[in-house]
Amino acid sequence: MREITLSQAVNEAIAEEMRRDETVFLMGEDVAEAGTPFKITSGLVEEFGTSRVIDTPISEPGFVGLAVGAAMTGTRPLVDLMFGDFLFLVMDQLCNQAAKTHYMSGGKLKVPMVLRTNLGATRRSAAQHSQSLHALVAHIPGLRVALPSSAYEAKGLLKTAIRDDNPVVIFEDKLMYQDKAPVPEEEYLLPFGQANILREGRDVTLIGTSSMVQVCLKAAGLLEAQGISAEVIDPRTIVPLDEATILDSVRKTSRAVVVDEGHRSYGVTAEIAARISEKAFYHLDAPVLRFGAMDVPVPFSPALEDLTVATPDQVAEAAARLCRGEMFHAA
Amino acid sequence: MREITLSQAVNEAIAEEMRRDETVFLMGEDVAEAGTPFKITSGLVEEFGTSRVIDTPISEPGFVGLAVGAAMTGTRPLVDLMFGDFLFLVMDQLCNQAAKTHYMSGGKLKVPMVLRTNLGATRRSAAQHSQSLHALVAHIPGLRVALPSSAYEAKGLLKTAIRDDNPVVIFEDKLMYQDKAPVPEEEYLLPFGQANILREGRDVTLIGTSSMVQVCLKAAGLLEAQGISAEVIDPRTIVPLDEATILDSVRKTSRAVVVDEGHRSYGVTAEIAARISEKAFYHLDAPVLRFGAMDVPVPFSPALEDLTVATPDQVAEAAARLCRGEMFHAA
Amino acid sequence: MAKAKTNTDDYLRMYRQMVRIRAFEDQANQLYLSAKMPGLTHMYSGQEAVAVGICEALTPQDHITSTHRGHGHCVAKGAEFKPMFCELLGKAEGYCRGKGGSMHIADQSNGNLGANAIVGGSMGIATGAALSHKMLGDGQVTVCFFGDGATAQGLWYEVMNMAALWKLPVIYACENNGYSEYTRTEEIAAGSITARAEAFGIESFSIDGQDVLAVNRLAQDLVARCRKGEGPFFIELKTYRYHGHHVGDINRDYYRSKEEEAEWKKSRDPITGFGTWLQSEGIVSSDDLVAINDEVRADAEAAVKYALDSAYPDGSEVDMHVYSDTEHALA
Amino acid sequence: MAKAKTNTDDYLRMYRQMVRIRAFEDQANQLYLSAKMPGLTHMYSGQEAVAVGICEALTPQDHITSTHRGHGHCVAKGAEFKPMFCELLGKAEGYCRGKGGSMHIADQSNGNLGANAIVGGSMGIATGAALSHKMLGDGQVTVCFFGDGATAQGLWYEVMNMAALWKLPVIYACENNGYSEYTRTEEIAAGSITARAEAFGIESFSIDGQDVLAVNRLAQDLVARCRKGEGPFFIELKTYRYHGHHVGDINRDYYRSKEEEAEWKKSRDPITGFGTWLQSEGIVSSDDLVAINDEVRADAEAAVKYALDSAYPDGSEVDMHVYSDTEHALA
Ligand SMILES: Cc1ncc(C[n+]2csc(CCOP(=O)(O)OP(=O)(O)O)c2C)c(N)n1
Ligand SMILES: Cc1ncc(C[n+]2csc(CCOP(=O)(O)OP(=O)(O)O)c2C)c(N)n1
Ligand SMILES: [Mg+2]
Ligand SMILES: [Mg+2]
Repeated sequence: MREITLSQAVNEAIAEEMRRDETVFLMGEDVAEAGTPFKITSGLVEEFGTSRVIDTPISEPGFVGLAVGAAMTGTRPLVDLMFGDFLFLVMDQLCNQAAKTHYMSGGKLKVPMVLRTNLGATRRSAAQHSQSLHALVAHIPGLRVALPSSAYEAKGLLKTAIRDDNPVVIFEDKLMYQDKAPVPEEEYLLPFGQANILREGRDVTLIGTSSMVQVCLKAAGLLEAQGISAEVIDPRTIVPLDEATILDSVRKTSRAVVVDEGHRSYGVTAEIAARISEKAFYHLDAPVLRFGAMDVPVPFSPALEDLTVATPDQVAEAAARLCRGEMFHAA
Repeated sequence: MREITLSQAVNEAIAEEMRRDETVFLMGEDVAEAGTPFKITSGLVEEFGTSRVIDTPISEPGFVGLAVGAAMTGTRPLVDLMFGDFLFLVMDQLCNQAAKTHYMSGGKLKVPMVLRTNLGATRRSAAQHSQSLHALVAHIPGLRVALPSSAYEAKGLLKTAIRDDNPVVIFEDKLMYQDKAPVPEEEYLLPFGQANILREGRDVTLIGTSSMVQVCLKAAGLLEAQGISAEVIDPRTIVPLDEATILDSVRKTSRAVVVDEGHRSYGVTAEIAARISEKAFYHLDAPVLRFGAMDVPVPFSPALEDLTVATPDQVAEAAARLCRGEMFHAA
Repeated sequence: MAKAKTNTDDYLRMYRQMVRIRAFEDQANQLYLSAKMPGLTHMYSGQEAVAVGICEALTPQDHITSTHRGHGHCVAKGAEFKPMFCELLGKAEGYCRGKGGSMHIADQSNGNLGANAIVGGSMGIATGAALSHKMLGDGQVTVCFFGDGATAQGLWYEVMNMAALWKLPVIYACENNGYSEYTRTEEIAAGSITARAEAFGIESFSIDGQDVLAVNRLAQDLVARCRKGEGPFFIELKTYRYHGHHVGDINRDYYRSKEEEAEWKKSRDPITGFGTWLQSEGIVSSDDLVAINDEVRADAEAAVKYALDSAYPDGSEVDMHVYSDTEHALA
Repeated sequence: MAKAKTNTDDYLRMYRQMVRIRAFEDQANQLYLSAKMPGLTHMYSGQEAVAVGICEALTPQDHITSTHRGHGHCVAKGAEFKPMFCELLGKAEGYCRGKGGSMHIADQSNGNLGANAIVGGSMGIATGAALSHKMLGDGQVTVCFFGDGATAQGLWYEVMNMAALWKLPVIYACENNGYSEYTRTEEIAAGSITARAEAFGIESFSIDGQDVLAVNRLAQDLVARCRKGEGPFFIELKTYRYHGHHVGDINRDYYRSKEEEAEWKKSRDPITGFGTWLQSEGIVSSDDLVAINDEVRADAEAAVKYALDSAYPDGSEVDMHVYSDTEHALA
């Protein structure tokens, strides 16, 4: 199969959906001629014109607000939010307005909009351009949250997001924009709420999201060398969360490590670990371990930044200790 | 001891701190003559004047931004955010600016500001005036997060918050503003990061925050009637979180239920439950259970709204099942 | 230029619509005072000429967005009493099945995209609706209602900029009733409100909001110009609210005098004023007006009775309408 | 009125400061091109007269807030090369111990409250600093630097309103360099930028930002007036950035022509222009200017060398400075 970059995959997804449905339009800062600073949307304005590929002023709350209103009235906006860190600017429009409109109207109004943004540190972009803030939106009912972990996933999940009748926030890993993966020429969609088992295993389940899926796969490789068989699961969407697939796996392996790039505390790993600990309680041979970004603002200095994100070594070591039955936190 | 309402306790805390330190000032919408819609700050403008009790326009991002800059330059702003739901409007100033300034400046700049706001549903205020959003700020390193559960707690924690050199967000339960509790005449402070054991018990630990502390206490009463001895813990601050007190308790009781009024998924209960499940793993006789607000926008209709928040009965019943050794989620 | 409404039918419909709003509010206030209404509500009485003058210039397909003080807009845009009162009481037959209540009442069937409990929160939505209509080329116009206090929200400036750049068919209608909550407009608004809109190149008007004919004439004109692509526009409408900020705001001497209130009611009431004019022009008799009033009041009373007797939504609805394609989100 | 700087020492210091900025940026660009600098950075070259003309009107105690394009402000406010380059390289001796980097460089010792990676993000901070100074009565003035693109952020309008209402000693200095990222200002800014400030009753100016004497003269005047309580003020400074939006923005033909760039450099360079004037007035000789240039360039080179050789922060610093009273947040 041909291989394309994540960035190309996203571009294709947008183009295909805009061709299919002329109510879909794209808006954001420098999405037209410039194709975004990440060069993701290049070529779209040439095909679809400036009325459907709209450069906005630097008004994040404003254009997300416009998207909510447009979505309520017959079009399907796809909004480009240049950095995930700017989510903080648009939370009111996203969480007080978009997320609640369908419910507050008793089901009469719909908000079929997509907010595309990104996550991921280690790009030396410091504390305001490196955050992974998906846990925040996952906490708000009414939003769906997708976390693609490869070019293939990015295309399939984005196409599903655009067709979804609810507000969807999709986070791409900005470190992965140039990473290639096999992506079919034919059209495909990836369902929401269906986790992907990337690797089957017997001894421990590694649950990784977005950027951390590769970390888990590498950790699984390291574990294999030690004779430990790790299953790797990518939830794909954290809202809805495919609890069943995760629980089935943990009931089989009896051990789990959850890895996500959001801050560790009050983040995504807590929810997944808490659900496993509760619902697979009688199957667990060891505590569920969690890796998130360190609970510090992301530092600029490479010497510090690299310490803040989980590595395959750390994940493998923790998983190996679980499997060796080493007592964690025993009083 | 005299009894005063939570609202009076907050008023006293502010007045005392403003008397003690003339760099402390109060700002927010209708905090002066009107004393806020909840009549919490009444009388302060008469004592401290309009230069220290400042009515702002309806510009939440703006005046929180002003507070950040003021805090960086020698004054200590106490900001009144009328409803916790408006946090979504100020997230950028709070989370990208206030929370990160000390770190990003390598420790050179400080942001000693307090954001006072509230949480809590069942006031028939619908989806944009009823949210409990403390999990969101707890996820962001650099912020401290306090959740007073009574008039006594509100006064002591707010005074500590005002003296703290870091940005602190303090959430009062708006349903509790008229509730009275014994509050000493003498000055006192309550430390951050030190949980409060409200009731000792042997069989199960109920961890409740803010509005849910009363729910846990009532549940403990119901359990006592069934011969079950419940320990009730109020963490007081969720950042920093007094993990040690919680773990000690659960290691003793072997069972835990965590109750919080934020949405259940990706919220506070997940973090506390995940830490207990991990670190008291070998002491647990049963899965850690969680109660949060239902994962739906808060509905207006009383018939629906009352279903969204945990009740003493529900908590007691779950705890009782844990103690009876009933299998939860057994495959 | 569009033709202003000049025939008897049009006049009488405008008169009746203003009376309907007043009657609705009087009933709503009574419901509150007799503790039959959950929560709080904000009365539109005194501002009727604004909603009616503007909405009478719109088709049912044209959109409006409304505010926390939104009953007037809802009635003026064509809503019926029964589902409105049902909504205020949280009943299943409400426009939003009781999920929205007073602060979120919406009426999709008549183009009302909903009240909003975030001050200024609908400015993005209205502008986005205008963007949709421009894209769809359907010639529809959107009116964004908001108060003087809402001009302090930065969102307005962001969306005005985009509306002006993209020539969107939107009319920003600022109801300047002299107060935001308990504060006079002068204390929270520097400079000139019309100049703020003009600075974005938006043609702006400031008119008497108590004169329904003047409001309607201007609205007809601007709506027609919007349909021709000459939008956006801004109108400041000088008006007054008769009641407190909300139904519970009874003692308001500290922020405005009884004399001021009495003077507006006596000399500038929009209904009395228009009624007097209709009689002086020989269009109707005083008996005709009394008959309209009686009929409308009887309607309102009957609707209240109907709403009081009607059923709350079933508890199973609590997790419906969280996602548009999922019947029960938590099932 | 304050006296504009007129003596030879003042002139030479201004000239030298402009040269220092240019030399700093040339080195930073080289560091990027030779892959010695982590991340990206935004060059200030071309805009030197703005930072220098304004900062020379301030005392070290007066505050400024800066932007993503912030090296110029930092140098002009008095910072030294070594800790600046150390910061850009993420070294321990950087102004922020390497934690901030280019986009967050701050220099508390000279009153620079920091660069900001959120466009417009420091507008609240600057206004809040002015509020602090007004409260403390210390006569200090705050200057808020931002770009033309930042005028699209709603925050600006919120804080201008408060600054105007409360007569705060703050000067908003908008460096209009014609572009925000890859988009011309006209495409994203409707109406008039000065009119937007004037609408809030703020006295506004639009001047040539390439003429350091003109900038300094106006700044001296406005700073003095601010100290007397006559603020706030707004200045639009027409200027140009010589490099791409950031150091990696090399091919920019699609949004601006090489001719345009060449024309600004040839005819409107702030350093050449001022140098020519200094010579024509007989204040310095061309040799004097060459000597200044050489000396500054040697300084810059030495500082780069120093920074390249200096140490990264120790890994243990990663969780320092999260909270101001806690040495290691995660210990
Ligand atoms: C973002 C936000 N801030 C504050 C409030 C509380 N609040 C509700 S109405 C109101 C005053 C609004 O004044 P104005 O816009 O003039 O409308 P009016 O009430 O006069 O109709 C305030 C402050 C809110 N609902 N939302
Ligand atoms: C809130 C926010 N939105 C977008 C960006 C990305 N961004 C960085 S600089 C910039 C352009 C800023 O333009 P301007 O204010 O004119 O400053 P200039 O770069 O011209 O100095 C943009 C869009 C950002 N950093 N922050
Ligand atoms: Mg008003
Ligand atoms: Mg610019």
